[in-house]
Amino acid sequence: MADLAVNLAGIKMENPVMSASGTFGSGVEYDSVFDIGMMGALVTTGLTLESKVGNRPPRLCETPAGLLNAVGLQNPGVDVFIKDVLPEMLDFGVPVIANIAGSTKDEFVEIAEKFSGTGVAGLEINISCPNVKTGGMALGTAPEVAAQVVGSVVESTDLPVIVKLTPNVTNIVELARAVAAAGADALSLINTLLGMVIDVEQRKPMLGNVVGGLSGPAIRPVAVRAVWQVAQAVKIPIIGMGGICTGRDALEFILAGASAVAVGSAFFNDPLAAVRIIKELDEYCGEHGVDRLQDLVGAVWK
Amino acid sequence: MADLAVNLAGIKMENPVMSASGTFGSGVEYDSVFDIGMMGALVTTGLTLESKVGNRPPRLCETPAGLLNAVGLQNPGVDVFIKDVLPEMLDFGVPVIANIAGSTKDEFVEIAEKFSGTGVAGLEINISCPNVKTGGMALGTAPEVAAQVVGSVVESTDLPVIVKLTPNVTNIVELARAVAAAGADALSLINTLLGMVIDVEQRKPMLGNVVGGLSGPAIRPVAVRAVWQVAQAVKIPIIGMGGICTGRDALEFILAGASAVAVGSAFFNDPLAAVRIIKELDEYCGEHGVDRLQDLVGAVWK
Amino acid sequence: MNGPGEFICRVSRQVSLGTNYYLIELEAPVLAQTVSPGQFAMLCCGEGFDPFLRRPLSIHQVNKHLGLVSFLYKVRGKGMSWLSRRQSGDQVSLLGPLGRGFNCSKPGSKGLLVGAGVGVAPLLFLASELVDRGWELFILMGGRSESGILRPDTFMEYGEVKIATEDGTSGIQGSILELLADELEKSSFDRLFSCGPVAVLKGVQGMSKEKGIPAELSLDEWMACGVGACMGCVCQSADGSYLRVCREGPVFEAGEVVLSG
Amino acid sequence: MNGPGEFICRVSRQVSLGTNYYLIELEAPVLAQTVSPGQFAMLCCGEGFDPFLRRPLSIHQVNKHLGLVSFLYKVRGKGMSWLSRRQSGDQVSLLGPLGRGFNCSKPGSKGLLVGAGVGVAPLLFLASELVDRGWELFILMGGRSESGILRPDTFMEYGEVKIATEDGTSGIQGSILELLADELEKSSFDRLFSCGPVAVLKGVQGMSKEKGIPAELSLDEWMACGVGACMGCVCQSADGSYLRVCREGPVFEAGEVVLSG
Ligand SMILES: Cc1cc2nc3c(=O)[nH]c(=O)nc-3n(C[C@H](O)[C@H](O)[C@H](O)COP(=O)(O)OP(=O)(O)OC[C@H]3O[C@@H](n4cnc5c(N)ncnc54)[C@H](O)[C@@H]3O)c2cc1C
Ligand SMILES: Cc1cc2nc3c(=O)[nH]c(=O)nc-3n(C[C@H](O)[C@H](O)[C@H](O)COP(=O)(O)OP(=O)(O)OC[C@H]3O[C@@H](n4cnc5c(N)ncnc54)[C@H](O)[C@@H]3O)c2cc1C
Ligand SMILES: Cc1cc2nc3c(=O)[nH]c(=O)nc-3n(C[C@H](O)[C@H](O)[C@H](O)COP(=O)(O)O)c2cc1C
Ligand SMILES: Cc1cc2nc3c(=O)[nH]c(=O)nc-3n(C[C@H](O)[C@H](O)[C@H](O)COP(=O)(O)O)c2cc1C
Ligand code: FES
Ligand code: FES
Repeated sequence: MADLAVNLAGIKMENPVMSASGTFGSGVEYDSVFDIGMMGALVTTGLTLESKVGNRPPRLCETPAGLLNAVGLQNPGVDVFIKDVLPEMLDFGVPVIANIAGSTKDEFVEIAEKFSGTGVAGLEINISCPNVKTGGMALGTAPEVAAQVVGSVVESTDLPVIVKLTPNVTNIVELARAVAAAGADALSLINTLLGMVIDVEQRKPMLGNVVGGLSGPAIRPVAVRAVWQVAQAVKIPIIGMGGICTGRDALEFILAGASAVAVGSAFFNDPLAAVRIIKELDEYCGEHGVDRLQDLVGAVWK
Repeated sequence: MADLAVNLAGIKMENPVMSASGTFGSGVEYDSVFDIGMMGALVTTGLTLESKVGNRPPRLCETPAGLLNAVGLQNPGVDVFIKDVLPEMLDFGVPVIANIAGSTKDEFVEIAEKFSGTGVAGLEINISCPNVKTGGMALGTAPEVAAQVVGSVVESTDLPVIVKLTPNVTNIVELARAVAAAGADALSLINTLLGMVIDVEQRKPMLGNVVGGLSGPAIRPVAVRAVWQVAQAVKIPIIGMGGICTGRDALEFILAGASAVAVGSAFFNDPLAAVRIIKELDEYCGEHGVDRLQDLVGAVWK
Repeated sequence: MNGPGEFICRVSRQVSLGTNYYLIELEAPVLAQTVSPGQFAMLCCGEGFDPFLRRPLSIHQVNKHLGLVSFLYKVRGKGMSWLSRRQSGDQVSLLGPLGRGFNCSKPGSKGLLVGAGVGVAPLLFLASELVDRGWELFILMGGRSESGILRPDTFMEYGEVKIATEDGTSGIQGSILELLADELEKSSFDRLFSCGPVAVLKGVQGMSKEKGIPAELSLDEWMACGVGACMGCVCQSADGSYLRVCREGPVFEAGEVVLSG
Repeated sequence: MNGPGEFICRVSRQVSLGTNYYLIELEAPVLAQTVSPGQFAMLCCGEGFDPFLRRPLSIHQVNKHLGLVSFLYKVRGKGMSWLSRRQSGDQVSLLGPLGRGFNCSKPGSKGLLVGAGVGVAPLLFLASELVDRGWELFILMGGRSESGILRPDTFMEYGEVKIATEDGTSGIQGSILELLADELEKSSFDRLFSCGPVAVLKGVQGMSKEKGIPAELSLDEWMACGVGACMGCVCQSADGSYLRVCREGPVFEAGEVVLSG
């Protein structure tokens, strides 16, 4: 067994494989399928101040090697979440990171404050959701705006603050630098690409929300590039994600500069994806004489 | 037979199916495979003022439902092209559009001027190539810079000027508006997405050029979204491209607002893709009682 | 809770039921023991990542004794096409059992099953379970033409079968909803059970309300996770919120949901 | 010019040659008539868009009379794996013939073929053509172990075969390059023909220069179009420019190219 452990901005994980926000429910849904306690960390679905019904269906559409979704942050709201859902997530015994989605800076702060002392290991600030009208990507494309949101959250919490960035920008490095300067403890790269599918029979968009976020293996090269660019520009650790389906995919992100990785859409292709990826990472280390997986972080450019 | 013809900014095509720049050589390469004269129009590979050797290999890497390339505009230079290659392209009897790639505004103008009276039907200004150090995308992400290049070319030529945009921007609509205002006669959407693949055995990038452009079905939802956004914002016609492999794919772009479409990577999956797409467009029209395909342009939002 | 599991199953049989319809039987002993009518499984239907998502299919028939589970399906696109090319001995991965099925323990003794097209798939397993529980069943089957009426002889083993086809090639010419209206005029039922295109489900929902007969409807939505984790597969509930078809469904009481489309 | 065409071919035979190696024979009468040794075809190796690109395979054997063309291949990833599951009667699309093959009309009468691993694939067709033209051939085959020495008996029909394996399970223990050095010491040849990993090609290139014996090398690069349209598959030429492996190659005179990797 190689040492797969990682300490990500103070969040201690036994291995670098996390769940990607919005794709893994509270973990309970997969409880009977595999041992959730094997995961490096769990990330909650996007949480808003008030409960949110989400977008109207259809919310999903398959694309070549990918998936377009426009869930629109359906969730019970942060209070209900903390009361009803968080306890069962914490029961898995692995760090839980809350993905929070305010529609204004002040909402972000309010949600962040609610998480003090709840047992979550960190906050992931979602300023990159393409599927909501307010907040989301709107707060995450202009570096100054993003930095303001991040700065306020950092001030209002003792928890490590991870900032999740959108790839739908001209210059992701500039954005990453701005939020790092504002005090972010880590970055999550990438959220989905803005996309659209049209139903040529009905001559209307496939999704109820018209546009949605593209995820899955289709976007992996874009995600690896983003991690590679950003890792060379900032000093804070990066969680890489976007189409990771195998240990080799995870390694691409690690070699590009990610300290941890998240598995999202891959669960839909193979519910055992995360367990398999952890095993494949260990096998790779074994075959290549790697003692500590963290030694490989950024090896492509270091 | 439905009427598939389109007059794109003065370029008269019998059907809307063109070749995408850089993927179809001069057409001669496919001459024995199918009747090139069936195509709506041919677009040349990216042409520079001087000859260009291109990037070092490997230049290609397959990705899930896609392809990453970093050819880097290998071409014989515009003079040799006009003398040796253009004549055989014109022989196919369909409009030929020259894709031009200057590294500065002045170079764009110089290349554009060389094409006067050569028989090409139009110019496609490539300010979106991700694989070159100067010019390319660097000139195509800031609206003001792009508008300057386009404005200068428009002044220096009588040919219709098509501007090819990159999707690697925060706001493609703003970019499209700027080049439309600068006098562009049409737009091509989209060029490739910036991506990267890492060889986990060698622990180095797969491509000689490190990063490359992602094309193919994987990016289609991003391309359809871009066309849908831009078509609603500008009045000039759009050539849609990005992962088109079937008649239905082409229809997605047309319904989103494209007047014509280009086939690129699909040739690598099926050399007969363009012929088949034209047939499938005709079949769709037949089955759905569509007399003129152009009536469907933008039908999703009109 | 006895949750779903991931299983790699050997194909024991693949039977073509005329153009585009197939029956695939898998060795899945655990699933056979735990599944109930109306539940489904997510089947992996390809090798690379295109198609990327698994396909939801209702459990069609179960042989607990032999540990066999079968699915009845229509080839629409590449996923089902891939599945139809599996042969006995090949392996197929699936996640199941999933979702909330039909409620076979509700009181009643006279049931009417309404299945349109490949929507009859979950109704066979349901019929066998209900008959075991002493219900008397009447079965309406509808389709475009005779070739779309799937396994009528097998259904006849569980109750009286009536058929409607749009072109009249089998049974009466017309819609299954006409057949349903007729039937509801003629006799009374304790419960309706239906699966099929949304137009048919809407018809059933309407008549259920009109006649005051409870009905259970099996819904169809695009799915990604199948377990309730992604919030992708929702339908609208009567109170305006959204319910996950894969978790709160796929079978709903007719009054619970607002059907659209 | 007699250019390539797109053909849908029936599989007439698929033969497993031990772990990971296969021989597939296709009905391709037009291709059989027009192809020459060293040329290749781009085979469609999947259904959806993953894998997306076609796979280049060298023509291994041709039966003009029966209109059959066969390919010898190693399963590396998903493309070849898919191909290996095709059975007789299935269909495979291919584009061919492609590229510039070996130059069989160059003067000479004594040739040495150097094939490492699955690199022997194009050499069988070449051998049959050269022997038809009156050449006397000597054939060196190399591989990791015996299982990687493909069809040695068939090669023996065309000339004397010598084998080198890394583990000594067949022929001498060692590299095919040692065998080559030996052979070039012992006798003289008019021309060398080689295909295999770049390390082997480099060795051949070096000795060809040293001994002043012309050599032709068949190169391997990732390909997209296969016809010279995309500029994706280049190798470096002696003058520093880039040559398309699919068009100016895949077979090059040893002096034409700079090998890297
Ligand atoms: C709970 C549940 C149970 C089901 N049980 C069965 C069953 O027992 N037998 C059976 O034949 N089918 C069943 N279906 C439908 C089945 O899942 C789809 O037909 C299948 O996914 C189509 O896959 P494909 O790859 O062949 O087609 P695709 O290529 O994916 O699609 C072909 C066409 O069908 C549409 N489509 C695909 N999937 C869905 C979907 N889930 N909802 C709406 N439209 C869709 C697409 O838009 C496209 O136009 C069930 C669906 C659900 C949700
Ligand atoms: C002109 C030409 C002729 C060829 N003839 C033969 C032949 O007769 N028999 C044969 O077995 N092989 C031949 N090859 C190589 C063959 O094309 C590849 O092995 C095949 O594409 C692998 O496909 P795959 O889907 O199985 O593997 P993939 O999943 O695509 O790849 C598996 C591994 O092989 C590497 N790889 C894949 N293709 C290439 C390539 N073209 N160059 C370098 N690395 C690659 C990948 O990086 C990966 O690590 C030839 C190649 C060329 C260019
Ligand atoms: C159905 C679905 C729901 C998602 N919901 C969220 C969310 O609530 N918050 C968030 O930050 N990202 C969300 N994402 C984005 C993922 O966390 C991840 O960034 C993206 O899907 C890329 O990873 P993948 O390709 O492995 O899925 C969602 C993705 C999917 C597919
Ligand atoms: C190998 C290759 C070379 C390309 N060269 C050029 C080029 O020279 N100029 C240009 O404007 N676009 C170039 N492109 C981009 C295509 O024209 C097209 O915009 C893109 O590939 C998306 O379409 P597709 O998915 O159908 O390939 C190239 C694409 C590929 C795959
Ligand atoms: S498919 Fe994921 S919640 Fe239903
Ligand atoms: S593969 Fe396209 S030029 Fe060779």
